[in-house]
Amino acid sequence: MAPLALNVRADFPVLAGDIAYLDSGATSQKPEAVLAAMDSYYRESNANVHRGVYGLARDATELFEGARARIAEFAGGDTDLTIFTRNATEAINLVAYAWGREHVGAGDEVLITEMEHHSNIVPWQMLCQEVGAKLRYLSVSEDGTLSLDELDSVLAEGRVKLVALTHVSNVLGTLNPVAEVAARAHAAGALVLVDGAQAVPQLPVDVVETGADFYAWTGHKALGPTGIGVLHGRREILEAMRPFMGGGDMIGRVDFDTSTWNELPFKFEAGTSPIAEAVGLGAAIDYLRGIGMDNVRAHERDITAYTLDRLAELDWVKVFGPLDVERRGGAVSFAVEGAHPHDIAEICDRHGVCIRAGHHCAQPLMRAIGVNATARASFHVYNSREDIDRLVAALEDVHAIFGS
Amino acid sequence: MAPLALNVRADFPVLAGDIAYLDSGATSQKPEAVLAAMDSYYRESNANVHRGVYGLARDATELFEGARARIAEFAGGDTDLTIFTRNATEAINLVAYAWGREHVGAGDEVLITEMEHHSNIVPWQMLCQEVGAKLRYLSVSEDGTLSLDELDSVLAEGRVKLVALTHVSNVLGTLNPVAEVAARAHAAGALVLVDGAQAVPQLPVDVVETGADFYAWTGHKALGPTGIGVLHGRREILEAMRPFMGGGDMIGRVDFDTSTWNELPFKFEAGTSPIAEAVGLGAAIDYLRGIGMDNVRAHERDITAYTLDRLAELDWVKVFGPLDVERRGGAVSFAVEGAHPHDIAEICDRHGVCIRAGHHCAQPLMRAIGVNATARASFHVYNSREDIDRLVAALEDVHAIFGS
Amino acid sequence: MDELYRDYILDHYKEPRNFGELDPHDLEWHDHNPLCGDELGVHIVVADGKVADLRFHGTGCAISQAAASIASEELIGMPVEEVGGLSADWVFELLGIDISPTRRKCALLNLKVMRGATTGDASWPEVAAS
Amino acid sequence: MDELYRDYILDHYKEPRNFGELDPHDLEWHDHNPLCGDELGVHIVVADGKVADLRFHGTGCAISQAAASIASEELIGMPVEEVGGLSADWVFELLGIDISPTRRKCALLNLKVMRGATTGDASWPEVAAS
Ligand SMILES: Cc1ncc(COP(=O)(O)O)c(C=O)c1O
Ligand SMILES: Cc1ncc(COP(=O)(O)O)c(C=O)c1O
Repeated sequence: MAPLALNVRADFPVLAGDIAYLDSGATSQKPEAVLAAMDSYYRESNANVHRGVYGLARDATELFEGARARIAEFAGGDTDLTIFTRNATEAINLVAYAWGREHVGAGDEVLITEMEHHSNIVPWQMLCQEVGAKLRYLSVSEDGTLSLDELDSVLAEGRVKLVALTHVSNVLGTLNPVAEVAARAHAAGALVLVDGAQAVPQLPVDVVETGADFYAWTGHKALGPTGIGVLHGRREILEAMRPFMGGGDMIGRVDFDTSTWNELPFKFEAGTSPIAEAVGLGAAIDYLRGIGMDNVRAHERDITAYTLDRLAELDWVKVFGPLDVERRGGAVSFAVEGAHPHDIAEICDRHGVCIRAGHHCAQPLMRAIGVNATARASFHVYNSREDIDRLVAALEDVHAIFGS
Repeated sequence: MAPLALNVRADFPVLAGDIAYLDSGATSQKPEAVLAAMDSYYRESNANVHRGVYGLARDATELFEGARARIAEFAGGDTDLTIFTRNATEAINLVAYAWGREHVGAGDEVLITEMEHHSNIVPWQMLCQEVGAKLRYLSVSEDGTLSLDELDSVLAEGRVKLVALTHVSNVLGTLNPVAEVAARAHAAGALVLVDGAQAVPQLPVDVVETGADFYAWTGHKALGPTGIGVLHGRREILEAMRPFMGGGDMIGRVDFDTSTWNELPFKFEAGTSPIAEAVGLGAAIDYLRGIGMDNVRAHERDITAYTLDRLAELDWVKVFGPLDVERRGGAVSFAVEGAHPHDIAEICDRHGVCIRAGHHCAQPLMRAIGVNATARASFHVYNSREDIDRLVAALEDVHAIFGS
Repeated sequence: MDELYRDYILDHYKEPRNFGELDPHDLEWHDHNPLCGDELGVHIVVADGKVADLRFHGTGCAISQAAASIASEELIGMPVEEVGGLSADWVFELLGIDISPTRRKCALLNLKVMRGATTGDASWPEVAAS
Repeated sequence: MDELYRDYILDHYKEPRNFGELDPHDLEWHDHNPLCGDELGVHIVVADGKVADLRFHGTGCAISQAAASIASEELIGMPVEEVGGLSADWVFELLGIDISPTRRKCALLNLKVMRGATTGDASWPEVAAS
């Protein structure tokens, strides 16, 4: 198959340096358009939003709320159900505090999976410890997938209040059948939170189609800036929920002893919002839409397939996760015989190849697959097959040093 | 007295437009140096921090942690006790959740003041309601100040666990004697949280000298970007505290059922940090140090004194808050006879004068001073006496329209 | 002349019609604008299914007070069941001035309160996308 | 030759000295590197106030394993009370290679574990500002 090149590398200033950036799973690079949008926000329209009567404040509010509307549409959500947080982690903690503390009690269960990121584990551990609930894990099979049968049998016990799972694994690349999981969870009376931190950047995602009651993602992995995350929720649930943090902007009226809450989404946005960050993320999703999310996904699939093919040639490399590119996203974890992942990454760095080594914030998964750490290459629109060739050349060097 | 001009207006791109920006209490404008620092971070060093082995990730980590060290020093705090949050509001909520839920119980009291911002009211309302504690308010006198005698008498009842107060009022400008308050609170066995959102941008602040156990502030009012706030804490207290949010980066080790926490400050920083924002805030405090915080304060005092003088000439204008510039910061709230604050702000806007109208997220204070809203002019280094002259001209117009 | 603060707006602001309280009354509602804290309440006397009389009370800016005053003259005599169907545009047209997005809630608070009193619906009148 | 992966580093990594367990032992400690999840434990036998014998165990990268191996040769025979006073620089000098900030914890994990076992101090060895 001919390589599917998007030819957008020149849009990313950082890549003018001679590097193969293969760490988009940790954070993506940003196109010029995103930097320009934030810069001109600060140069031309900076003001605090919502309340100001003067021109700058009106411009800032329009840019900020305009970005929210486009971001909501991009992900298939309603504007007023699209909440800005600091990052995906805060979006998940918001649910654990504001929904979880009220609806999960002693004897209840929260069901997650062995392939979750710490951000979708620790908030539930803290919740379960506090309220006396039980945290359970769906296991990950040899080929890096979940079993719907196991899901059914846990749900059948009737104690699960929430299923929280990742849409795409940041370690194995696994693309989970979230709509199928949500249907089964709902049938068993449980709600569903989907961690879309790795999915929204690389797949066409429609949060309503996923069936999720809560869907969390993060700006900096989706070509946007740091400092912003997104939580989409279902209307009835968000309306019934108490707020998470208290402060400016999230209130309706403040009396000495009690307060009433603002309408959605503001009820969940306490204090000054990440305004420039929303503008930047708005430009990022405009950029992605310009390419077309189907093309983004096709390119990701192409690079992933090429990576799997090239690594398969090296019999001293072992790949983790599904081998079928239809069932996985653009992150490939692997091991090199005799070499620790840290050393692999260090030697790759000398070749200008940026990969990640470690537990990838997924220690339970590391234990499940029997390693302490993996090396991981992960991709985005700016990557090409040449980057993978450079990775393979670096790995040959790793093998030369550590093989035998 | 000759005007004390800093002549830095040209450093602020947004001010190239013909406006008198008098709304720095809501958010400050940003100097070129801050925009350049963030822009070049994204163009040259963008990567996720702490764990990456490759060059970009090392650069990003050094820029991020270097900014933290300078920001800590700027505020007189230790680097590892300087926690990045989303904004001041989140910093206060962090304390309300992670310290408050453990140390404030039924029958205890949290003592705040009538001049607090909603961000330093609502988190305590929510805490008190949840645990059955009582929220009490110190009253604000006619001249906009607090009474230490009243403080003593409330403390003497022996039920106060925490005193939370603003360093500088965002409405009245009042500069509170926080060190004196902290000494008395400590003597009575209570901890102290100081909301420094309005203080750090305009005064030399040493968080240790304030005596505060927790000191919160926010980047966007201190010439920095949106999306970042700061919490300084006392070592023993932070170490003993449980974490607030769970997720990546804040953990030591994650097992299936339990986790251990990372060292300070990371224990309180869940998920990807506001990296570019920290770099931007680092540049902002470098810029402020370049001017010198004593000069910033002197300039603020000069503009405030000039404003108070000019407004005193208008007998249809009433000023709220202390009249002694040594006891106040650079925010002046006022009323114009016959005109609602919203209409004042609207007419000012036609004169290119940006002021704020409303309750300034301080509804209890509005009730205490017997109004629904005020108009407020607030200042920063880029303001000059000419901006105040423009404000006065605009107010003359307000008076012409509304003065019956 | 100022495009927003036209004479009739200022006239209604400075001397609002139908302001005050009505006791006894058949319907009442009270609400506020979260952006600025302004408050508005209404008392309504109903006769023959119509708004026989009403009084607004509370404090607010020129736009919100003038809007309530001008609207009050139209509302008296209107069948109660028609009130819930009044749109944001109805208010904007009555005012006859261009309302910027930041000031819309000022102009609409009176309609929100009237709708609340007559239908119990506490939501803000929707503004047609412009 | 690679500046970091010199022959003696690779040699110690591939054939680490004093690795394994020691039973019975007098002192033990176990810790991990939060950045990568690597684990290291130590068993120590004490005689006459000295480290008479020790064994490290666990998994880690070339830097952390080589550091533990190289250090073990110095540690055996050392008075127990001197161990707590060893500095980060002691390890860096033993290694004789330039350790970037990201890899420092790899190099220092063995000293952290040794200090833990002999003094109970669980903190990371401080690195002198560079
Ligand atoms: C006194 C005071 N405290 C807290 C805040 C909240 O700051 P932020 O909105 O950045 O959280 C503000 C500003 O709005 C303020 O003026
Ligand atoms: C699957 C997954 N979930 C959650 C996160 C957390 O995202 P953030 O650090 O932006 O909160 C990440 C990224 O680190 C991730 O890969």
